[in-house]
Amino acid sequence: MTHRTPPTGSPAVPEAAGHLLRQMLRVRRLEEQCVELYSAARIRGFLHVYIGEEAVAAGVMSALGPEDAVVATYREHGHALLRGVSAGVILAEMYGHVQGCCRGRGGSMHLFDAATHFYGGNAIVAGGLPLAVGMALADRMAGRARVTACFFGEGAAAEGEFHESLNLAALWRLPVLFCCENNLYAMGTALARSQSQTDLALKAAAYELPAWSVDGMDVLAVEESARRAVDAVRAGGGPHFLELRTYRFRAHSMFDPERYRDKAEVARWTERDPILSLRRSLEATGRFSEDDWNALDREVAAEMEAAVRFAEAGAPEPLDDLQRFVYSER
Amino acid sequence: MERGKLVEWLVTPGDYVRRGDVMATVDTEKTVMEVESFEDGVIAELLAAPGETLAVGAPMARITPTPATVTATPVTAPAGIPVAQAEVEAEREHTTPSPGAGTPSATPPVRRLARGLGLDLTRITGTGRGGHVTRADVERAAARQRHDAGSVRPVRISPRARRLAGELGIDATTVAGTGPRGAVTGEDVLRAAREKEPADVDDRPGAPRGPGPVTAPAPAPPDTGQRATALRRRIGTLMSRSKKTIPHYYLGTTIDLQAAVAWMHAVNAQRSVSARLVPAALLLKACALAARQVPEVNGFYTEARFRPSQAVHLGVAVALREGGLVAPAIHDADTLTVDQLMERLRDVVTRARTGHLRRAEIADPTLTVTALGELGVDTVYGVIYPPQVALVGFGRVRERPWAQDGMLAVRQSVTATLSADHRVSDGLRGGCFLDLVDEMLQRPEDL
Amino acid sequence: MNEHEARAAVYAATSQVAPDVETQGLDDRSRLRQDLELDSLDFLALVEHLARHAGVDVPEGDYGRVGTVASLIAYVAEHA
Amino acid sequence: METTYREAMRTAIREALLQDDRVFLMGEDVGAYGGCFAVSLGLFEEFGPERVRDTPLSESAFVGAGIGAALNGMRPIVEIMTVNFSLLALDQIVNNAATLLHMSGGQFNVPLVIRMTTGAGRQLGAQHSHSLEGWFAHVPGLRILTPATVEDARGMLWTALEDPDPVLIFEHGSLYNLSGELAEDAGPVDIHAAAVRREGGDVSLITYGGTLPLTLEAADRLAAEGIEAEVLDLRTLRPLDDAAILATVVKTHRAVVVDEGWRSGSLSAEISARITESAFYELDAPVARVCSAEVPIPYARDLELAALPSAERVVAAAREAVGGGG
Repeated sequence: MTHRTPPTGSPAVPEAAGHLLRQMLRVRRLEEQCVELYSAARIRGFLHVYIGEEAVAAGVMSALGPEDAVVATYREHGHALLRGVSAGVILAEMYGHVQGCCRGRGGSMHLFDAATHFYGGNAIVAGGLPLAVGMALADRMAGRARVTACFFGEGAAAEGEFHESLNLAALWRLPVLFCCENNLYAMGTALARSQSQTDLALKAAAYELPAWSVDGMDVLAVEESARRAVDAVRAGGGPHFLELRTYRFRAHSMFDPERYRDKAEVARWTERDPILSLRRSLEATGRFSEDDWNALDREVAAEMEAAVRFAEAGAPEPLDDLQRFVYSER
Repeated sequence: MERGKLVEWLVTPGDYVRRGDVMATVDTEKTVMEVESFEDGVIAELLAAPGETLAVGAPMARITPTPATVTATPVTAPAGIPVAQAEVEAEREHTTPSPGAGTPSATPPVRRLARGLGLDLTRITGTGRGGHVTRADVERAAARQRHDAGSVRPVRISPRARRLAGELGIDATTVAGTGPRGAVTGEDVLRAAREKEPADVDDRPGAPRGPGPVTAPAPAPPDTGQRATALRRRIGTLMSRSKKTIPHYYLGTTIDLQAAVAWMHAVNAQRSVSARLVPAALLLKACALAARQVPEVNGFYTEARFRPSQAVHLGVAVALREGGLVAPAIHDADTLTVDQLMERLRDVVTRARTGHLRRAEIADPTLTVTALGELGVDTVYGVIYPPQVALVGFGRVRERPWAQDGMLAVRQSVTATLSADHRVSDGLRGGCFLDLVDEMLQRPEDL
Repeated sequence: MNEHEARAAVYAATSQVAPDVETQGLDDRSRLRQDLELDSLDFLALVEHLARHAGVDVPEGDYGRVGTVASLIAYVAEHA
Repeated sequence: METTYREAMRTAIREALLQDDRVFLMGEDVGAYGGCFAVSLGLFEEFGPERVRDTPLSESAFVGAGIGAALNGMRPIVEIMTVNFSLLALDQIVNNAATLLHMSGGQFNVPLVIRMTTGAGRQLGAQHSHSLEGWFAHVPGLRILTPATVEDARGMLWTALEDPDPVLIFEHGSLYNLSGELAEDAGPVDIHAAAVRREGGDVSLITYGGTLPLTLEAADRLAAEGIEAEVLDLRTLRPLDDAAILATVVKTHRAVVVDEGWRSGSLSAEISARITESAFYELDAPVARVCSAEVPIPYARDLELAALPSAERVVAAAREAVGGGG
């Protein structure tokens, strides 16, 4: 069942590739904005950015349909944005404003959005997996052809909930797409320093589910493998597992001094920047110019500027509402 | 006043305070008072939290002296007679003489232990170096006290019983307890109250008539009512003590106020409303001056002897609109001009009614004057505020028929009375005082 | 000042000096000292308030004319 | 009609499965085995493996799956074999079920019911006997129920399923065989109010769940001595029915809290604190507590009994509170 290499698909269609480039750039610019706003103390708490890993969210999200559900981690700004939550609403949430997607109650690590079936924003490593299994169970019992995509890092593979959830999903053949974002470090602990079996697809395959390793820096490869997996899951093929090999260019969080990895290692991975790579290969086709890039960049920058203005204009929820949403309002 | 509730801290640790700075407010049942610092220094530690009820003299905060000052002293809860309580930082103990000559040295934990056991450190003989009181000394003293107390058992009173006793005017310590380990319960208090005043107490339908279930008491009265009740209780206790311990004698005389009132009218006619005088200002000034000449009415009777006061701090009885009265001091009244005195009178009365008196104003009066007569009566026979030794009463200032030089005239006059402590003075000296008051009121311009 | 304004001014002054007195439904015949229990200092404050806010100076010689709520209102109406 | 607590609970589950397609039961050995405590006996045969779903031994996954299914439109009843095992799912209960509504700014509620057995008394040793419901009652976002009578066993489940938020039902193991009279038409009951199980004016005995029967027994013995105890069954540990607690204390002026949890940092501590906060000036005696000894519950019969609250201990505490104690 285990494919040791990603399935090779048809060559990239330029329009689709242009879309993916744009999506990755939106995530990149949003998070650069976040870092800047964090430094300016407009955003507080923990802030984990996804810079370097954009190909994973962009590729998987474009393979999902609008009714599918997404369960993500605390490094989920990009996932939320690409699922359709606006940048302004995301930033407003980080500002702690009532205009945020969770009225400022969640913050950076807990973005949720019912309209786009975006189920967070889960900050307990592996804690989202059982949730995704349950979502899929409900879909199966109700006869809905929906897929639940569940993102988690490679660190989750050391948690019991990872194993319990893969087992349960495979046992009951539930429509879950497990997306393991393997960026090689669980905070500061390298994969090899924390797990006896570092081949995560192999580990997942032990639960008798299709598990593929994919180059997570190549958005076209991610999109292609995700599309195949989603189709298979939707068709009743049971849960699938993608190990998406990627790298985080920035520190784990704004508090991380990065003592655990070499600058040289970071530099090596930065050369494989998924945005730069796709831009270069598109330019090589001759159908994408520097002007096209500049226009795209300006457009995305304008979107983010508007988002910041939206967030800035918001306000925190009145303190009198503190006790709301502990129990449902009936 | 025996205890007060800390309402608010106005300082935080690290604040620099000067002597006289207001540091906290304390609710004493009577009024909300401001607590001042008596030291210059830095607030090292707050020892009490808002809402806490503190015994008089209990340390509230620790003030560390700045290099410029010499001693460190705690701010204590306001007291009628301030209790010297030092809580000096340990490292200073050995180098700095303790404040107050009679206070022996001891480390803070030992002081705390002594306080917790209710022992007076000044009565403990220190066996440590340089007369230092040690933990063992305190423990020995405590054992001795227990032995001396013999079989006397502390009275246990339940919270409900304490509340009911207060509401019903019962001394709960005299009620036999039937609760856990002999504690006085609410039922015990209700029973005692029924026995005392069968017709008066708890006549509500469904009220307990004997052993058996007890209905819930009526809802608590609103806040002002509670304060008034507490104040009434407090006044009751104080006045009972006064009547029980002070042998009062009473003198009275009617004073011609024609000259004083005429002078006041003349002065007032020149002034805006806000600068006008009232007769009470003149009466107070006359009393203050007279008290200087008759020291037997001005001071405190404590520990079986009279301690006359050099200064004349006149307590002014102020009726509170919700009931009850307080008598805050106008300090050094004898040294103030009439105008100054008038200003202080208005200020202190306003603050008394809004509940913002300062600690010293409650604690310091050396002689109290009441002008209750303003509201109608001709003569006031007052009860002395212990530990003071006299109280001056003025009735209504009004026109009365007055015989003088064989002629009958109508003149402004007032009846002045003196209630005084026979342990300190007798009628002759009391009469002297009233005569002096009279005499001074005849020359108002000299007041 | 008409009677209505004078009444308002007297009520305002009374509420200031004796916040516990309900001016609504206050009997005009109430005596300031005996019924409302205003002592001389209260009375002075009342007069002061009227001077400041209603511009009516009640000289000491007229104190005897304003012993009740009604007479005070009339006095203020007349002198303002 | 005479029934047992176990049968009443089973009837409630069966009724829920019949009435609402979204309801399903999930847990370890709830199906083919018939439930560890035989609560779901026969339901697997009647409703099939989809709706009476045996799970692997993976508490975190199946509790989390219950949360996910609830988020996605179902009304799951998740059974955890004992409260000790629920600790393996504590992450899902505390970090997800209790927080999602709030974290999402009101977007995602979790209409989930989790049932579990709690309590000691059956010589099951330290890993199957603890009473940890007080821990869960600490957590905002959860509702904690402790049915102690056959009526509540019959009636609380449906009301809990109708609640839009997570509800945890704690069934004391010693109650399953409790039998009692149940009206033929017994149905759903409220899950917010405490209930006075016995009226009295001398002392309030405040308890819940497994200690209700021994507390009622204590009240009977006290009555024989002339002490009329009022017994308050809390029924819901979160949110607590403060009004009912206050009312009984205002009536009797004395309270004894009976709680099988350990005393330190416990629900009994919470109740005692609330009484002193809101009814201090009504008290004629210190609030007393009868709790489990501070030991892991031992196996040996005598030791176990010595560790647990008993009617004797409740009687003694009540006597002390009214002043008749030795």
